[in-house]
Amino acid sequence: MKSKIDYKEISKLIDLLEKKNLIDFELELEDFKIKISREPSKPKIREVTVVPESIQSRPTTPEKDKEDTTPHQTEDNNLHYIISPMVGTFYRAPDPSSPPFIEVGEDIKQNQTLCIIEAMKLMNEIESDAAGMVEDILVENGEPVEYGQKLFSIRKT
Amino acid sequence: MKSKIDYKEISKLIDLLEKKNLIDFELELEDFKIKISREPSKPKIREVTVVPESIQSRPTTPEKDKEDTTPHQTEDNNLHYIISPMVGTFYRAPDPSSPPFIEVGEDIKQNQTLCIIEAMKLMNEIESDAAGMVEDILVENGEPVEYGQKLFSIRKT
Amino acid sequence: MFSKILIANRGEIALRIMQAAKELGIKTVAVFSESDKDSLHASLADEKICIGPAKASESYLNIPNIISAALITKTDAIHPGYGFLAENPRFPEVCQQEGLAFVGPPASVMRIMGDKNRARQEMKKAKLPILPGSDGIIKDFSSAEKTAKKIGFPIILKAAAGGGGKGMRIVRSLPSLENQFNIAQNESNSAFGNPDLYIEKYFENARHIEIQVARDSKGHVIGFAERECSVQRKHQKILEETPSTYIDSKLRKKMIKAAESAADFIDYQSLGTFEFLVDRKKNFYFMEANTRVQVEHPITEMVYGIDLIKEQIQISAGQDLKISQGIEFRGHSIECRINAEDPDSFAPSPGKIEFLVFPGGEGIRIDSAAYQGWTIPPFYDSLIAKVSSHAPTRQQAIKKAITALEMTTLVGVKTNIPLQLNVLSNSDFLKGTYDTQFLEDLIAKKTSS
Amino acid sequence: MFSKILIANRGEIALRIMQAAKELGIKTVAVFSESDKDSLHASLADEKICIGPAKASESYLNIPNIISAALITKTDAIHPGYGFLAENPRFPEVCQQEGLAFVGPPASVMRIMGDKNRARQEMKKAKLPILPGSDGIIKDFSSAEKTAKKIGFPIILKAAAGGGGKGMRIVRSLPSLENQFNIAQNESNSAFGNPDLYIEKYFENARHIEIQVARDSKGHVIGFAERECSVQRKHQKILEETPSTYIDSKLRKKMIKAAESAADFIDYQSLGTFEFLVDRKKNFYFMEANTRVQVEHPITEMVYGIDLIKEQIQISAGQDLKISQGIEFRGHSIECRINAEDPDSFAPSPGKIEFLVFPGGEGIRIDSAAYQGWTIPPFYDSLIAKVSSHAPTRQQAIKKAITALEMTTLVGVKTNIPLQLNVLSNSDFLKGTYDTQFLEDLIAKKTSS
Repeated sequence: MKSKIDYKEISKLIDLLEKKNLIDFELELEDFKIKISREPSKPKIREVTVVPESIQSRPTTPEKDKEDTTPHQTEDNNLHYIISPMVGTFYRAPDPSSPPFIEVGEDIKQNQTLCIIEAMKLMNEIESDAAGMVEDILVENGEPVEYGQKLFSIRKT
Repeated sequence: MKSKIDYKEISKLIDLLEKKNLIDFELELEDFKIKISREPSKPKIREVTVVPESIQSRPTTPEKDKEDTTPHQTEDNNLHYIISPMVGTFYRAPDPSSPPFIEVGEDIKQNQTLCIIEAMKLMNEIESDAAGMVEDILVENGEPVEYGQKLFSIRKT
Repeated sequence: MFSKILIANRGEIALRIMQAAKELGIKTVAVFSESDKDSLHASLADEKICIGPAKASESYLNIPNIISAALITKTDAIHPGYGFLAENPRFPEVCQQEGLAFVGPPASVMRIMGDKNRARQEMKKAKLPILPGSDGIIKDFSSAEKTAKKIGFPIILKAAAGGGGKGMRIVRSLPSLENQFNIAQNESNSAFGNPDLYIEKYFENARHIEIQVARDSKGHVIGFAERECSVQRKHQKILEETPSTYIDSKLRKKMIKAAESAADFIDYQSLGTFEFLVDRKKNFYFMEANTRVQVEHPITEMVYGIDLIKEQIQISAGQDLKISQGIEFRGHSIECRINAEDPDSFAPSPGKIEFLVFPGGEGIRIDSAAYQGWTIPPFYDSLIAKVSSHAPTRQQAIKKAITALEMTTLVGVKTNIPLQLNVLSNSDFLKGTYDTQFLEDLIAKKTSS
Repeated sequence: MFSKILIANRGEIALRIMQAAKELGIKTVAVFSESDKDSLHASLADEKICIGPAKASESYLNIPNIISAALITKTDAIHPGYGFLAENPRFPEVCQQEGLAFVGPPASVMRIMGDKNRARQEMKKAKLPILPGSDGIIKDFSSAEKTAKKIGFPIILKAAAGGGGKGMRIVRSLPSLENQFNIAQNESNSAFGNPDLYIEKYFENARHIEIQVARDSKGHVIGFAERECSVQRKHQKILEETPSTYIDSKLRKKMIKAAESAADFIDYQSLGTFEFLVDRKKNFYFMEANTRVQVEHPITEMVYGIDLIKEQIQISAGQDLKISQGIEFRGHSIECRINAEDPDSFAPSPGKIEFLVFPGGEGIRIDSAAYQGWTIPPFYDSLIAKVSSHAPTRQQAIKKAITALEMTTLVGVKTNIPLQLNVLSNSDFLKGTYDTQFLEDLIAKKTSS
């Protein structure tokens, strides 16, 4: 690699492509060959939405309002969701006679137990993967949860 | 990167492409090779084309190059197309021994007979719906034409 | 055999004919109107020719352009499908003049059967039972009155040139006859350019049953088990099944025999269908014959495991019928016509199909030219798909049809799927005790409730 | 009958099971991985539960999450489909512990048949002819050598825990045996966690023929006409047909009888398939049994006009077999598996389906969970559709399959449709004179030319 890359030159070329709205560009000179491909400008947002929208107009699982099954999708950077790592039944307390592990407004530490998910008769303690304040509890006690479902929202401190 | 890129030259080329509404362009000279692809201007085309493009990758009618069956679609306001009002066989002359009705470069009047289309053994004279100069004859003598096919381009005067 | 065939139609039937032709090794030419340039039938054919603007009268009904398309593509045969030119005797006549084979019966037979009154007289000669009615065309009110009194009310006025319910009027008593007679004459005249009417006895609780026949040029003939077509709205079928719950095997044999004899009598050569009315005493009466493939042919194909369109093409090419007498049907089949229409108002619902998934799996057949991203043009009929089911029993075939419709996803246009599901889960339908009045009653009940 | 069933699978088979369940009036629960959240099987079910991330081992193979999903949705039965957990005896065991019905044979039978060597010994007791080979597991090279010398080369090394061609090695002569033996042991160990191998005689020009059986808890059993599965690449079937051109009715009866007796012997209760090798002298040998529904079940359904999945569910619910002995098959059926893969390199081709139109019409069946706009995830197998044809004769069924594939439009991913068309138009295939070597030869020829 003797030849130095001339970034200034290439930048200029790309600017031109952008300005002129080109998709593909190839130039071959004696000792030099360049090929640039740009993504076509405004993409196919419309096309993409057609599918999920229409499919999701179908009956979905009755037990919960969970239009959003994708986990870590937050707009608010300080808001953190605890998601279910398994399928099972959600319990807020270790047994019916005990108080819940946590309540809304409570401050919690990392690795603190937040709830139990019962799966195949096994009681699985779910711990927090963040410290902060419990902003909301998103599932009712005794309700079924699926993998990836949001259980709590935590306001990180 | 010894060779200098001649931006002025390239810019000029791109402007030409834009003006002429070209999508792909390739040029190869002795010591120089260039290939440019532009994004088609009108936005919706990509979405719409998904369908026809894919469908049209299928075998189409062998007899003619007629990617454009929509009639009055012109960019150039002075360029007018005479389209076929029927399905049949295109003849440039009233009979094999006669000279063609018109030639490229000839000035024609409105309602002047331009060609004959034979359909079910009937000879149908096709008249011009505009006055001007015949810029191009788009179908070969004796070739089949479909409804809406462009027959002549006329430079309106 | 033909080497190239032009399909003078569009939509699902154009694709169905294309399938049959391709399987027979025949090249296909599609014709299309300007509004159909992105249609599947045009894209899947070996060649395609634009034959005119959107308006059917200038494209799919344009005989010169279609014939020219056949000539310039060096086609040797034309298949008309159903609708459009399929029952216009002028079309096979012109084909013959131009040396093109026509996939259908000879023009002469089509001409007789196309005149509904004449067909009635002809079938009477063929010893088919016909409905009590007029002996010929009724020219004026006084003759109408005489005939009506003779056969007794209710009666039905029908256009001799008729089809699709146009010019058809049910009259229940004498006082309304004159008015209805005039309306029917006018309607017939404006629809067909011919005011000729004839009169038939009208049966309130009858069944609309048809017998499919196929007959070749050597006179081999076969009639198939009946198709039950009583689920109708305004004389338009929307769901068909075979066999009918109403027809026992003895009556079935009798009706098949009658249809086969009638086909022999007129030297019929092609696929054809004899439509009968079956009354409450299980008497059957000839109503009319259809000299082309029917929309509902798939259910016969499903229970017999045969390909009627291939047979039809082979017969036109002078070949013998390939299906042998003695073939038995197996199980039960139902066809649901999916129309792009409002399920309540029945207004057509053209538009863009934003999302489309058809059902598949065991015993399900789809006939459709629709695709996701396609814009249904408003110029033609609203049929966008036929979803047909086949199972060992009627009950299973019904469940299969329901499941298939429930697993159909169609977004962008309204369809009659809710109405079809309504029919399929109706207790009278399930019992099989329905007649030609059934669907109108069902709709009326739903609207009033 | 069950009131709710969980379908522990994805793709076309999940939809096929859903169809059967819905027709039986059973509610369905779909399970899906995060990468399948826009999948058709999830959207069309009555309920759906996300059971894990994309990786199959954490979702579709995750027994605790699937069982939990069944429990929280108050499901009473689980259908495993094929692949994933379908042949893992642990799965029916856990189902039983949790009080869930399993749509398949008992765990004990599955355990015997899952151990390919044990199955071989068991089927020998059942008087099925088995391939000459080792009496049990071959632990080391010297025993392998002894067995190989006894039965003669070529031989095939097979993994006892095997499936899908893993740990399978053809050895043609003694010098290469030791090396191949070690490779096969290692492959088997890494694929199944079990290095156990056994040896069978290898037949070069044999046919891979299988017999579908269904047997209920009362011991009613029925075996169906053979499926010809010799069109394979690397032991993966890509096209199947029924009946086989190679099997006459006498041999068919014999093979069906043998399979039925074997099912009786092990008190089999469900759908199952016995795979045989048929040599050039038309001797048949048991190879293995599949204790679940096969990918290629549609062709048997098409020629018999039956619904095997409904039968399978009914048997698991303790009902009697509904199909009666004496049912006859009609015509010929072919299934083409459409894979998203490069037709030349066979590399998987996941990606977005930009445009999709399946063929329809007479004698065509589609099994698919693909839709336009769907992105095929790269995590699972590449099967995107099964296109099956049915016609009165083999020749017609082939034409029908070719036409259907030609009328399929799929844009966005590469598929093996060109390869399928290549097979369907090959002269050896048309003559029906092909064996398990056929496809490899065809590919080799194409690559070299």
